[in-house]
Amino acid sequence: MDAIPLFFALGFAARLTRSDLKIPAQLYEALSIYLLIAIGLKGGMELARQDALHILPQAIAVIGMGLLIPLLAFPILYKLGRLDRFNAAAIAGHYGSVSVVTFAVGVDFLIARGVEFETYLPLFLVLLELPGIAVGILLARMGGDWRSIRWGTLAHEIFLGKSMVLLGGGLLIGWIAGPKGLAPLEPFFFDLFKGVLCLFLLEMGLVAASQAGALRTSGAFLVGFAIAMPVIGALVGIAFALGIGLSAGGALLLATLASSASYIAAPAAMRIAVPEANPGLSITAALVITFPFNILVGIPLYNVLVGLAYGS
Amino acid sequence: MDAIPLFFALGFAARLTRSDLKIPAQLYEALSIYLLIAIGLKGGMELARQDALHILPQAIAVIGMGLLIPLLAFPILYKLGRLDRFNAAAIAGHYGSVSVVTFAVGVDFLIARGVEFETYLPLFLVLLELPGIAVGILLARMGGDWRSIRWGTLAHEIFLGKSMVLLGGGLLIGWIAGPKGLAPLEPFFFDLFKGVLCLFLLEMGLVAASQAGALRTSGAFLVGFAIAMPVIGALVGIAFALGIGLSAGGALLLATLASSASYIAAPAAMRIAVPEANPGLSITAALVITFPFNILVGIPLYNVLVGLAYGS
Amino acid sequence: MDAIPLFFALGFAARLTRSDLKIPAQLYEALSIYLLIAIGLKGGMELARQDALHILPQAIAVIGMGLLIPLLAFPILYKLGRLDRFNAAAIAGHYGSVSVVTFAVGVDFLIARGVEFETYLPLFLVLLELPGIAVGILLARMGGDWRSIRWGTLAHEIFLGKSMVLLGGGLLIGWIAGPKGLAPLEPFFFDLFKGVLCLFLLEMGLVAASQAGALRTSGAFLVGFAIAMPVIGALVGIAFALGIGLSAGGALLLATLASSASYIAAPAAMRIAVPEANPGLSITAALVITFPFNILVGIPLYNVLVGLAYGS
Amino acid sequence: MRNTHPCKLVVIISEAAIEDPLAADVMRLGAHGYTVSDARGQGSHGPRSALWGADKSIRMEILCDGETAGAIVEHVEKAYFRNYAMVAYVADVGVLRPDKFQHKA
Amino acid sequence: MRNTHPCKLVVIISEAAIEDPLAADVMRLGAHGYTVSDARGQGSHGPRSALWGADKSIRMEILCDGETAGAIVEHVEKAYFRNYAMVAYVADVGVLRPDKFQHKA
Amino acid sequence: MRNTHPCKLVVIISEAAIEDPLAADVMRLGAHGYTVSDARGQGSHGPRSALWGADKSIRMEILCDGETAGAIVEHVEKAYFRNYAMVAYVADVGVLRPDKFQHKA
Ligand SMILES: Nc1ncnc2c1ncn2[C@@H]1O[C@H](COP(=O)(O)O)[C@@H](O)[C@H]1O
Ligand SMILES: Nc1ncnc2c1ncn2[C@@H]1O[C@H](COP(=O)(O)O)[C@@H](O)[C@H]1O
Ligand SMILES: Nc1ncnc2c1ncn2[C@@H]1O[C@H](COP(=O)(O)O)[C@@H](O)[C@H]1O
Ligand code: NA
Ligand code: NA
Ligand code: NA
Repeated sequence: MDAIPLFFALGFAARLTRSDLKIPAQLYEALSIYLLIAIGLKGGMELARQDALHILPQAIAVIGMGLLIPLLAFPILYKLGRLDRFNAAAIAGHYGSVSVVTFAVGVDFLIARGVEFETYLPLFLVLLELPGIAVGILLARMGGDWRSIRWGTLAHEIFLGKSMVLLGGGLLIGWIAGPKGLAPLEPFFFDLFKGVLCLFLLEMGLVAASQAGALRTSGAFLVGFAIAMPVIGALVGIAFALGIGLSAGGALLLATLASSASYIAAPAAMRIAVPEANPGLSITAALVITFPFNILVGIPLYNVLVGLAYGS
Repeated sequence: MDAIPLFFALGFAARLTRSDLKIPAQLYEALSIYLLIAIGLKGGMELARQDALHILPQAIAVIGMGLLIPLLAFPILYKLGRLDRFNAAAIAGHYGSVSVVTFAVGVDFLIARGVEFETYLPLFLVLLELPGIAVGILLARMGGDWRSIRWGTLAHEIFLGKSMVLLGGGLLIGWIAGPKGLAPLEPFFFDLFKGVLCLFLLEMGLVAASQAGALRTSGAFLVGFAIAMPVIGALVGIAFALGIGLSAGGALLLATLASSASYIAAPAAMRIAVPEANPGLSITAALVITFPFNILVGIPLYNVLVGLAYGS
Repeated sequence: MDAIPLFFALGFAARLTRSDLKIPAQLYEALSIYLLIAIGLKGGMELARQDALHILPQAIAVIGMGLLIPLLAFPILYKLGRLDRFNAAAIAGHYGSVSVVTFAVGVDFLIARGVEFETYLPLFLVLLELPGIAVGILLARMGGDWRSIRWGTLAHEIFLGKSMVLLGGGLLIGWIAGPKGLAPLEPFFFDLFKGVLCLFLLEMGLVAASQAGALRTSGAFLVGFAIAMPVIGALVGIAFALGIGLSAGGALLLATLASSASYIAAPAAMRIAVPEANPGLSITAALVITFPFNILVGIPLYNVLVGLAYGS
Repeated sequence: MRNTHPCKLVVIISEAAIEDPLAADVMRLGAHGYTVSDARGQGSHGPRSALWGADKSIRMEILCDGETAGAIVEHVEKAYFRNYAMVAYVADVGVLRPDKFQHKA
Repeated sequence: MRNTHPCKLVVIISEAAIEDPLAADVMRLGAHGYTVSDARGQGSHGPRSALWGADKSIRMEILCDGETAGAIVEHVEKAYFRNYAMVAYVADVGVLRPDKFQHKA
Repeated sequence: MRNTHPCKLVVIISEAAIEDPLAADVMRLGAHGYTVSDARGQGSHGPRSALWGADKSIRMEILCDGETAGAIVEHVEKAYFRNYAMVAYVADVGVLRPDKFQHKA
């Protein structure tokens, strides 16, 4: 069996049973810095091997997908779930953006099964980080008080948030340095990747369980949303993958991205841009339900859906 | 020459000469998290290859050994050393439990010499972590005020202390995932192991030297105890190894476990369960004397003893 | 293209654009501990293969070079730059000492080009750490108030500063353990080296940019000095390399050492020994200008100079 | 100062090992919250340099009314002073929203 | 005490996410400096254990004159109290160099 | 408050580089202990963001009697204020065991 969900489960169980296990805060940050750079480098290195003209239209379509998903999520939350505008918009923004670790687990899923995929997909990860957050913020401010927004702070928070800088910067470095320039970095950034990912999932399990108490107050609707929305997202992702002509492996990764919800970049941005929203709600949905759902159930499920769609 | 004792010596010397060298606290925690998981994974992976029925009686005997050792140590401390009940019991508990790093050095000792051993021995490490601590606490509370014990807090502190969770959790994951599931984790958790161990020993040297001042006040008896007790423990370990039919390599590791004293799990548990005990005494004994004694002198000595016992 | 300057540039750009990217302080320390030990081990291991008698005269000449460079720098700063004695002496001390990371980049430069060099050069790195700082302190105190110096604290700060302990200790361990003893540490200390170096350069970029504001107040003279002095140092280094008979590769490394300015050991020592000096000035010069200059322009330039001097 | 109301600030510095039980006690005694930072230092139990687990200290501060402050100080004195490295002090401060810090019914 | 002059100490404990805007506000309102430490804790918004990014708290302290203290307290009350986990208090202390902490012109 | 006795609290915020000499001075001047936390901040010497070694600050607090507080404040003023980034303040607090904090003979 694959070790990744086991590490998540260990962390989750440790916290639920109130073990004193803690991942030091700076280790958590070190692991996430490592993962973001490593994914960026890998994607950039593969990008260096591609024909940019071929990818451009795909990239534009993927950005469109990032704008679309929060627009699907918002009415569900606002009309159906009767959340106030701020919370509905903030949660929609989380689902519009993406989870880097979920993506990494998806990649690992394919590698373990020997399935091929477009190796430049980390580029789409980078492209999907921002549009969803931006739409979420606009939805929150519609018909409201635009002047109170600190646009400068906000733009910084989004465009120059650490996950964008590391992912985008890694991509750029990987692209410029190319496979030859990165060769001496392989033992560090590539060989250790999965081990580091396991440690990070241990921590994610701890964090998810520490937020699990919020489930009681967040209501059944939110739980349902956090399970249904990733499936909707995955279907959208598969449709786009078919539309832009990705392989089946690529389709699974795009579905994984579309289904995943951000719990690093989005919470930080929303805390500044939509402070009226209760961060507990979006974190419960994105991290306590959607994240483990995707890791444990979602990715295999989307793989089946991709199989149906691609007739394989 | 092997690098492990050299790193310990460097840390010890740096601190004695009052160098400003410090291992950041969170790096120390990161290293110990890594070592605990790595040892657990390794053991679990090997366990997956074994016949559980074969190991069960051995495991029961090993737990018995864990209960026995503090019962040997307590009268020495209480009657001979005239320590008060609390301190005698707390120190006995430290020696009943085990030191993960000493075990790792023992494993390394065998690997460097190409000696075979039962690869599931990390299971015994996990099994030996708790019984000694539990006996130590019971000894402290005998004839005393049982009601003041926070049993809940205490049970948590012991069973769900971070070293149990990581070691036991790693064992479980290694066992479930098996050699195939762990293969992608090898570069991180196995190849880097000895390097990380060296860094950890550098830190242990710093910590041991920082506590060395306590030697002056702790008295000659405690120093003698901290040298004699590991040898007694090792003899017990060899006897049990013969009894349960371990190989000579396995016997050295069981002797190492029996001789070692805990300085991570036990101090944390005792601080909650037996707050009347002076933590300076047990730490001086376990970390300042027994730990370096085992690393530098003990393990080679026990190897000779095993040779005698096994007639090789 | 090589990834090292790209990581520095990424960090620099992230900070200039006020990204919230931060390298946690303890990760920074962990990386520097790793780099210092790794370089020391490597050098010590190579030293174990050498004939000490052959190296001794070279080593003495190198120490002489370390004493000479601050004596060249001081009059430039004091007379030409009209800095006060304290600041001139403190800055001279920074340039007399060396930058470990610049050295590592120089080594990497040679390896990437397949150029041979004397593998024991890390010994010279260790030898050059202190003399320059000592001369800087003496220059500051000349004709001044010697009694106010806490000699004890100061000697500790210098001889037992953490970079000396880790570098020197690593060298000693590598020398005693030898290639065979270090073999199991290779995956950790050697294979990961360049990846860790990249992360460290990311952080150096952040730090350099965070100090860049000081450029406005430090004046044009200091900027000019921080570009001219490394070139002067490199020329001195090449001359010494010729004198002691190093290979062209060794000459580049000695030039790199001579040109580099310390920004870890020297600032810490100067803050205690010459508190009257403004630390902003030396850090701006050493870290904001000289360090990137050496990495981006200097090392290739010195390589050309070495080519001219060695007629290759 | 305008807007601020008198309130007590209790600060407890002790071993990191007892952070959780201490926090539980403080909340049980009527506080509405507390804040903890990592610390190191020296005292009658010798230096505590936070080099490793058993050597770490914490600094906990609690804003509360006088009654709760008294209860906390009395309790820690009884429950912890004898066996743990610890100091505690109380100061008078002004807070913005006094109701936030009044004894829980 | 000889040498010391009366001064206000403002302490703000809040979410790490707003460290930068908070610091900018404090300086804009006339403070000459501030000091920040990492913190964790519990309050009316539940526990904030600093386990990960969104869960971190900070403790900021500002030495300033009464006027600035009033302005800071009033501003944070208006700008942050509603939407962020936060407490603030003010204390009277004595400082060595009072001019260092007087309102910026 | 019942049980507590008046005591001085001295707080010194300065460069991490001088933690050890500062602690030694404080103990020499009669304090029985001190507590240190890591800090960052801004002041007349510009921002100190604790990004790296030379940029780190510490916050040291010392409980002591008035005499010792005066001696500490006077000493740091003379020994460090000119050349180091530093602020210091003194507050009145109440402690449980006053003898623990009285000047060492
Ligand atoms: N006089 C003091 N001023 C400030 N902190 C102190 C003082 N005495 C002790 N401490 C702190 O409280 C901890 C425990 O004190 P003690 O029980 O006296 O060893 C020490 O490690 C210090 O962090
Ligand atoms: N009574 C209190 N005493 C000390 N710190 C508090 C108190 N209440 C809240 N805090 C701190 O302020 C943060 C935010 O408080 P709150 O807005 O009440 O959730 C908490 O996470 C604590 O760190
Ligand atoms: N007004 C202030 N309030 C709180 N902390 C301050 C203040 N001024 C300075 N500090 C702290 O003291 C350090 C040194 O101050 P300075 O010597 O003014 O640069 C700063 O880095 C801050 O951490
Ligand atoms: Na998504
Ligand atoms: Na034992
Ligand atoms: Na130099």
